Amino acid sequence: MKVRLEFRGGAELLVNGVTQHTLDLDDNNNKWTVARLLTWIRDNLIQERPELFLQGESVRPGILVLINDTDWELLGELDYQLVENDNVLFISTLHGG
Amino acid sequence: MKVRLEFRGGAELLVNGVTQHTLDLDDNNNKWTVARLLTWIRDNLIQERPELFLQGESVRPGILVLINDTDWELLGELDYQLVENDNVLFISTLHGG
Amino acid sequence: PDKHQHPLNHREVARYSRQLILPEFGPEGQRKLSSTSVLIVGCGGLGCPAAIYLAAAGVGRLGLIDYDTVELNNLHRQILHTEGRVGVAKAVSVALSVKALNSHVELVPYEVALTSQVALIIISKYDIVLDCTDNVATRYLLNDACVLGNKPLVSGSALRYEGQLTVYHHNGGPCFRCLHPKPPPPETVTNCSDGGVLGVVPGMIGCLQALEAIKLASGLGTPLSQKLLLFDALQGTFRTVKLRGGKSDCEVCGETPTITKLIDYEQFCGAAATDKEKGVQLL
Amino acid sequence: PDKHQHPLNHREVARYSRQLILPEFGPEGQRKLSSTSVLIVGCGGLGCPAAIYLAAAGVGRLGLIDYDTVELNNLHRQILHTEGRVGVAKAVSVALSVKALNSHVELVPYEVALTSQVALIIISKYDIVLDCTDNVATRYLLNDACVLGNKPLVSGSALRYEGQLTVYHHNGGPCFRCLHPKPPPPETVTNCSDGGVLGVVPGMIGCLQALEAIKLASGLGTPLSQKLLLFDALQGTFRTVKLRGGKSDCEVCGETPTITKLIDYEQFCGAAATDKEKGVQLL
Ligand SMILES: [Zn+2]
Ligand SMILES: [Zn+2]
Repeated sequence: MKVRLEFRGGAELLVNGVTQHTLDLDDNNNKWTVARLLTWIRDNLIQERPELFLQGESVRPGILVLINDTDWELLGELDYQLVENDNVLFISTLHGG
Repeated sequence: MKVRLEFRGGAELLVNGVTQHTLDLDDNNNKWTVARLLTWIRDNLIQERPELFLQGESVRPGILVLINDTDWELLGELDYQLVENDNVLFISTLHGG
Repeated sequence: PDKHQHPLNHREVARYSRQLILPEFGPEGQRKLSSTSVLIVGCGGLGCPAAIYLAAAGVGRLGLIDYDTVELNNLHRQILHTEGRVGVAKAVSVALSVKALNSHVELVPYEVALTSQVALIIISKYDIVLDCTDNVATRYLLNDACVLGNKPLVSGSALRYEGQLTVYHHNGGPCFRCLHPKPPPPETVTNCSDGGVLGVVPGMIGCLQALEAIKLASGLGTPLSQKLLLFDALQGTFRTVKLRGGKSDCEVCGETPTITKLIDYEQFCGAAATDKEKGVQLL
Repeated sequence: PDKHQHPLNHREVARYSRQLILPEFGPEGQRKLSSTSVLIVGCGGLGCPAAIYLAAAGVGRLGLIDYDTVELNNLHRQILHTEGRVGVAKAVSVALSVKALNSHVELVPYEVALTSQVALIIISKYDIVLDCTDNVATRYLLNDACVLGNKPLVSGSALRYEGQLTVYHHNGGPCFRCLHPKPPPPETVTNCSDGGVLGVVPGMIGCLQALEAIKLASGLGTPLSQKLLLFDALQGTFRTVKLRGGKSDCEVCGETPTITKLIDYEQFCGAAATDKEKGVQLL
């Protein structure tokens, strides 16, 4: 199952500065929830200081998660089940002006 | 066959100021090329002065045609065959500053 | 007398003629705009373009808050200041530039930091508030003050090559706290002093803040409520994402709010309300 | 000596520090920008924001062309002019405002109409050209001059609540004539004087023109070539559409061009090179 990840607003600094990632997730046995994806990202993409991405089970305060350009809060957050071609955007909220 | 039309940049003034139109085109007998669509628009949507939309077989100079956000020149122009859910945008080029 | 009803005078017709002929705007839009007051918090990279375009369009009253003074390193993006005004209060400097363009806008510069002590009093005098600030603590403060004072908050931000824009607390949309109930860890927050910013990025976002304020004031178009605009200058792309609505359990705008007066936001965020230094861990 | 190689002086480091810390920009980007010259054609709604953000960022030389003088009805969108400069040449007025922000930019105001007689000579002195004009005849003239002089043309336009932006004649992309081999019927062309414009719309597009010029000058990011950005202020939406490449049969940029020197563009378009009156049928 192909899924696209994007990191913006500074969140890309957690994944080596790479803003776009295309994953091919093995979905033969288990469904991929966003919760499972977050753990996968922490274990496979985050270079250092994983606590700046995940805190407990969820993303740390200040990062918004958008699934196909829609706030994950409208889609079930951690329980949302990913489907083919989903786009998951992690964006740090900016504060500069 | 559902097709969406959009008119922008002033081109909407040719169709009563309505920027978005959803058409349900009967495609049982004949294919819908853009050429056929243009004639249909002239006969059905244009209120007055059709020469400000069509000149000869094509749109008048100054209007760009974008099919699914791509210049129709890359898609065969008048010969392009419409498919379900196509979006056709007619945009007047602006000159103000 | 209802200020919306006053006929436009000769000067206004002459000055705003290019707006007045816009069918959806017209004299009614101009009257609404001239009877609207807008508070701009932060007279820097976002506040400069926002202030000048709101004044140009003919907003009635413009409040300008900034505690800071103009520095040379501001001038790459803060376009209403000048070399000759280095050292001058930013609120005053912006007021001077705005006044030269449109002397008919009432200008109220505030050379103060927005604190929990003064925020509600100042905000109560305005119809619309623009968040043009540069730090997390002030953003929470301004959000809570706008919810408590029931004003729409047009929030812009910019860093490096990216910008963000949304309208909070408007028409059932979320407030900043609905999206971010907890502040970010201070070490994850970068300001323009530390991270840098391409000047035209706050330029774009500040223009869009002025636009959203004009739309709110005149009733024109669709405000960017419950939506977040993301701007990427390097790619030249814009993207609008859909946000949650106002949350019923939000601590400030929810059904049973626990925040009913302003708190200590530097303590809440563990970071100072300034862009001068890296946020300090106060907790 | 290669101007790209000069070390930044103390003043430059201080003034541009917030850009210099941007990793992809840095001292190299600043040096490239300071050795780049940009010609802004039209000192109105588009030219004002474009000029001030280019100057703020530290472009080396800025040419400013406008034959017109400041009028009161310009001030709702032309933010570098002032009430006190009504009647002053727009090119001079913009230069005054820009100089106050950054006295280190070389400013060259041209109080002339861009005509076929002078266009190639002026354009030859610049690296990048911004089309901030307001009429079809000048847009064709500027396009042809940029193709003949081989300069990228950052073209912006705005009317009512909409704006458009693209980069012509760059990196295999089309020129204006590739898209529009024939001029529009004069009666279909509306200018800002007749159709009106919300001031912040050219504000946005002018900022984006400055951004595209900075990207071209510094090699940063992806220029908006072979793409057209459409901005709708009422909806707050942006849309980028894909354009054709340069056409091999284009009359000016094609393989066997028939336009090898500038022509009479008012005659070609059947419209005057001014926004003062409705295009007149000359043919
Ligand atoms: Zn809330
Ligand atoms: Zn061409």
